[in-house]
Amino acid sequence: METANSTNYLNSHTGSRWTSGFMSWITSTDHKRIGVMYGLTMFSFFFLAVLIGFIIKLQKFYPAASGWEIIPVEWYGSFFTLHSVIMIFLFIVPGAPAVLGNFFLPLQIGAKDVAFPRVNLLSYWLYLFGAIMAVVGILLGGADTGWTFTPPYSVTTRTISMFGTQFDSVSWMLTAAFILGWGTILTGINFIITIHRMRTKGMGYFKMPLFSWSIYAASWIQVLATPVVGISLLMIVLERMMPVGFFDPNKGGDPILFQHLFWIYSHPAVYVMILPSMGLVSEIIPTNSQKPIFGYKSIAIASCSIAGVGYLIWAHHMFASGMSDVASIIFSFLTFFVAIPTAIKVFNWIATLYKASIALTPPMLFALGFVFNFSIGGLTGMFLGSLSTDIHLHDTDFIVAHFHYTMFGGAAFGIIGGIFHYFPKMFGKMYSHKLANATFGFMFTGFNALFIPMFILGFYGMPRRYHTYPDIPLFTNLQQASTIGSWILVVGVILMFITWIHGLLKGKKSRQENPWNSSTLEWQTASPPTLYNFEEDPVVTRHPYDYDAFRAEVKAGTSKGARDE
Amino acid sequence: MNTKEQSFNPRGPIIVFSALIFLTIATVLLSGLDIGNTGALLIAMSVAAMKAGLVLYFFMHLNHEPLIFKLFVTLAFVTLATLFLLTFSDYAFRGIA
Amino acid sequence: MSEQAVTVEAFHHHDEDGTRLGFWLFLFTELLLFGAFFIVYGVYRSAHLNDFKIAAESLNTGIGTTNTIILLASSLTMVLSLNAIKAGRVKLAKSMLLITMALGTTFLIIKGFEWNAKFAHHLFLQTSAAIAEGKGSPLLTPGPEMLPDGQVLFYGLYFIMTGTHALHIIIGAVWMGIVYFWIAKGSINPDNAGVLERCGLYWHLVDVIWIFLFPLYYLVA
Amino acid sequence: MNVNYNPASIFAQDVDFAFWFILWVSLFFLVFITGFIIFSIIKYNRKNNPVPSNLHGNTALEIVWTIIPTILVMLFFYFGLQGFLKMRNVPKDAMEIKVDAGMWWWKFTYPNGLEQNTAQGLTVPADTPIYLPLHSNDVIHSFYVPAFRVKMDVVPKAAGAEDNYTWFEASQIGDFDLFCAEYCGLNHAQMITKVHVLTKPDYQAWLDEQSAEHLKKQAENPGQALITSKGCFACHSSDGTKLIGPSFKGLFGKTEMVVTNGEEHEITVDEAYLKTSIMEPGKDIVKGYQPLMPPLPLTPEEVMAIIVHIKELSE
Ligand code: HEA
Ligand code: HEA
Ligand code: HEC
Ligand code: CUA
Ligand SMILES: [Cu+2]
Repeated sequence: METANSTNYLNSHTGSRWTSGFMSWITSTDHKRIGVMYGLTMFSFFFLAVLIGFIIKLQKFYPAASGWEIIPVEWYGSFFTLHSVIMIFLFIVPGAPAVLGNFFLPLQIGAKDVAFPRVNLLSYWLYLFGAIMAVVGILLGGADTGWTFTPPYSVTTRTISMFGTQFDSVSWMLTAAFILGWGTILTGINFIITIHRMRTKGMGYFKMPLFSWSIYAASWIQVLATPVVGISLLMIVLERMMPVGFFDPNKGGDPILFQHLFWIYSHPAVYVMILPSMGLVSEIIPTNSQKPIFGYKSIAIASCSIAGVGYLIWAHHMFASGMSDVASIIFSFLTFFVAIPTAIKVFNWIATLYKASIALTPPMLFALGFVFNFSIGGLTGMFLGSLSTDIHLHDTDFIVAHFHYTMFGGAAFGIIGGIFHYFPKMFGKMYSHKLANATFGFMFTGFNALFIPMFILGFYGMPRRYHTYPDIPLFTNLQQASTIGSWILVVGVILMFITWIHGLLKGKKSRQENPWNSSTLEWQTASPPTLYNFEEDPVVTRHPYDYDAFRAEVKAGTSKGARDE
Repeated sequence: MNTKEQSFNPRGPIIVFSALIFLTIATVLLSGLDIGNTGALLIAMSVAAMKAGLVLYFFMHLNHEPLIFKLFVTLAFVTLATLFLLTFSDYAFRGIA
Repeated sequence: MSEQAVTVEAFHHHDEDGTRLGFWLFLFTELLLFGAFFIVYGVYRSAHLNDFKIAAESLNTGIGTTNTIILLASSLTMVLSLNAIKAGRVKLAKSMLLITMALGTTFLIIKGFEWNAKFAHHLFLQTSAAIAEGKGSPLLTPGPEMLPDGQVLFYGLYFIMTGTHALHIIIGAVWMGIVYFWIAKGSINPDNAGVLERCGLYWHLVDVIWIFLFPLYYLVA
Repeated sequence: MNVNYNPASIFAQDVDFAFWFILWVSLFFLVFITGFIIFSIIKYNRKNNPVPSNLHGNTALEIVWTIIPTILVMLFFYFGLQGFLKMRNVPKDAMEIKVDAGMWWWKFTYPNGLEQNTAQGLTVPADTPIYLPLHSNDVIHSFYVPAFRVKMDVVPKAAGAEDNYTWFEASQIGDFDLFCAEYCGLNHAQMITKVHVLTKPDYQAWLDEQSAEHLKKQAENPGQALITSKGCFACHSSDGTKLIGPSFKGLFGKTEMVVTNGEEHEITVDEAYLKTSIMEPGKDIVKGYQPLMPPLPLTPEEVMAIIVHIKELSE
């Protein structure tokens, strides 16, 4: 183990000219280093976005009639735009694939790296460049289009800057999103090829762990959907700089067409956000149950069908936009077909718990929290897919609550759980379980307290993207309940960062390869993994979640299990 | 990549090229016919699809590629076709001008 | 530390088929990128059928056909170049590549003349700032002389779509120049022609896109 | 009090039925899922159950939980569709009130030409189907009356394209909030007004009175009537208060700094200046204000009338 230790990815170089320090990281083509870099970068932006979310909630503590104003009216649009652009384009869409996918996909399938390591590094640079460009752009010019960039508003808005600068911040932000898009596309291509070409010996498609399957499905969406939105965003930039009339009614254009093009990407994109987290949950649950995942094959196939059906339902965001009634009916009908594979997954997860041997470790808490939150998020999606109820709920706080439940309670809880799960493998250290459990407690309570009231608000008609609201006691009470929830949540977020930083600096060193006693391949390398992952190419002979066989291997000494320290 | 055994033989590509030129001229001539909008569009687009097929299959060597390449290409085109179809489920039933 | 040197050596992974498959995936993204344009075109054509036809009259079918044939010919020479290099005939491969580049450039020059003719008829796109100063095309910006909506859209799409396509031709031609240089240097050779092959795939895809642009703009009148 | 949100139109029943149906099904599944998780955590805890089974799956069970959700979601679709079809099929005898939206005002035009603006709200008779063509003057807005369960985007359309529409039939007397539900810039959250539902006789009385008053005002002071009906008061006051734009009070004859093409210069407000300010709002920007004023569809005569009124306000 000494050799593995000295050549682990954290302290040895990977082919770049620089052998240590900062440069050896940002020029490294090692998938593990790239994963960690994505993680660090994302968190810096993410912190800003969380803060803004928190301030948005503060702003709604009292109605404007009371004289309460935390965010000046002119800034409100820029606030929720910055919040959502960071959360979506910089965090939750690239998040799980770029951080955990990069790090663990090659490990899970026994590969030495991704298929195109240099392209992988290029993706990271594109990401970094686009991210900085977007954030600086919004801050300097105060783009206020929301993350949906709906024309004609996005074409005509001459934004009011927070610092008084004159700056075409919308074009800037859209170009940034285009660049970010290329980063994700390249990552997607990389992962698809990695999965097709680089599985180790014996790793058939149906022997791949489920996280790899979910990354595979998500990657296809990234490759086939992102270009559509990329070019549509550039069309808006063109409209602003060189009016062609793509979406301009004064020239015979149709603003609703942009909404089609936008949602052609952005609906499938919500499955890019959720699928990898579903994959992580499919890893965490069997590990902490010490038992095979229930219905492995149907989960794998469900991942792909979610991605496929996800393409057919984009216009359910447009029931109230004035598109044809026929289209509304078709899209509503198709929307419901995405619920079926999702339901299959949920039932499979909970069935895995049956007759299991459950350890409530921190990752397990987050995984179960995911199942609960995501069920709420997904089930409220049913209200939105259904035509008449969507007409009422569209563009109200109900939608805001729906997508925070899916993206935050779902996708983000999955990612956080994944990080807690893989932390010891990534850094060879164990965080404090006490802190981690407290993190979960605050986050889960705070999250639900924050967003449940917003469902009710939405049902009573509170529109979204409102700087303030009419002075009605019902609204005020619910808004205040929700704001107080956000305070609890913020404690959770801060605790989360503390847990991780504390774990990195002071965590108990553990060279255990497999602290959770998990049956999948990525746990068989050293912790932290060595440069090219495996001392020799592993050969796979069994089902990834066959725990009986795994326990036998551990007994025989051919596989590494958890050891007492 | 066994290269030594291949010898340079331009015949195949030239036949394909001739077919492409033929189709190009055909589509230009056909566009002169007066057969209504949908008809003309249908013909123009099917000829274009044939030409694209030839380029993809022969020039881009899909004929020599393993099955997986063909599946991928099909997937990409099916996706594009679906996007068209579903977008027109809106525009076909809505007057926009 | 010798351990590490071994692993680095061991990872000289180069998977030609995988790389090519990855490149195909990249081509799909180009296809869908133009796909979005085609959707926009399709929608507005169906909405403004007559205007589209009238505007398309003003495009010269002869020029369009010539350009189509030029591009198809360049595709042929591209294939021949690849075949030649695989057969070990490096010189032939180089000259075929040169011809391809030359054909691509001819395409661009013809396109340039075509655009210029449009400019001469006061059909051009202009920045918002210039339009605000009254320098916009009187035919394409709101005002008394503006053409009917459908025609304005047609010309706008025409410039943007053929412009984007021309951009791809330029990228392809530059890439070919680099490939030419590498062949001359010997780093692309009969045993290692992957880059030339991918460059060819790219060029053919640009051709495929033109195959659809051509009827949509030049034949619908 | 909360009469605002109590269901108050004939759609409400369908929407609420679908809503509660989905809600109960969802709650059932949520409780089941959560219950099962908690049960397992307790029963199959590592302490209680150290040796797990090695169960891989069960095909029969998988089929069951594929089919049941399929049936349920088809029901969701069906109930949603029922309400939707009703919302999209306007009765033939519906009364038409044109809705205009702009940044950030509403205007309602009655069959007899009477116009009502944001401050006055939309007044309608109960139990009468009202058909509302929705026209936008600038960006997308959305016409939303929560109590009626009615919402439709107000989209600017190309010349010749049909405007969006919606309709409703109020079933209760009262005042209900009307929101703009699509983000349309700075004052999106202020683009709020009320729907006043009156009994049919009350409505008739109201209509007669308003129409008469409207005619009178128009004759007496066309400028003021225009400023009210075109929604200028959303941004300008006539009493000196500074809103989004400068107040009209004391405006005429005043000297002020304006920015034209990025250059500052001093002007005295006269007729010519007012005319350009109104017709080409983006040209001269008063210092200290943002270039937010939209171009408004006004005829030269109307502009003159407005200028006359602005002059009056400065005397
Ligand atoms: C991670 C992100 C994510 C995910 C996974 C989803 C999942 C779903 N979403 Fe969501 N959605 C968003 C993110 C997401 N959404 C965002 C960001 C928006 C707003 C964008 C904006 O306007 O800014 C939005 C908006 C949105 C709308 C538009 C609303 C409007 O603006 O009017 C609709 C309409 O149909 C919708 C539907 C759905 C459906 C049907 C699913 C389905 O996939 C859900 C399937 C899941 C389940 C059904 C639950 C699990 C199953 C069970 C517990 C078993 C039992 C189930 C049954 C018997 C049915 N979503
Ligand atoms: C991932 C997406 C995401 C997340 C996490 C959040 C987090 C939060 N959101 Fe956000 N929100 C959006 C996406 C997100 N939001 C989007 C897309 C919109 C729509 C904007 C628009 O209309 O265009 C929106 C809009 C929105 C509104 C509505 C604004 C309006 O319509 O007027 C509000 C109001 O309360 C709000 C509040 C909050 C709060 C209080 C938080 C946070 O404070 C909650 C606290 C956060 C945490 C506790 C973070 C958890 C930690 C992690 C996820 C770590 C993950 C790890 C790795 C990266 C490795 N958000
Ligand atoms: C969306 C808000 C808005 C609406 C609606 C609006 N204005 Fe304005 N208006 C402004 C703003 C902001 C300014 C200051 C900036 C500028 O000069 O353009 C302004 C400036 C003006 C000025 C110049 C004032 C001065 O001090 O020089 C006049 C006159 C005027 N508006 C008239 C009108 C009339 C008449 C209408 C209705 C038909 C109207 N406005 C509707 C926002 C608005
Ligand atoms: Cu008008 Cu929001
Ligand atoms: Cu969606």
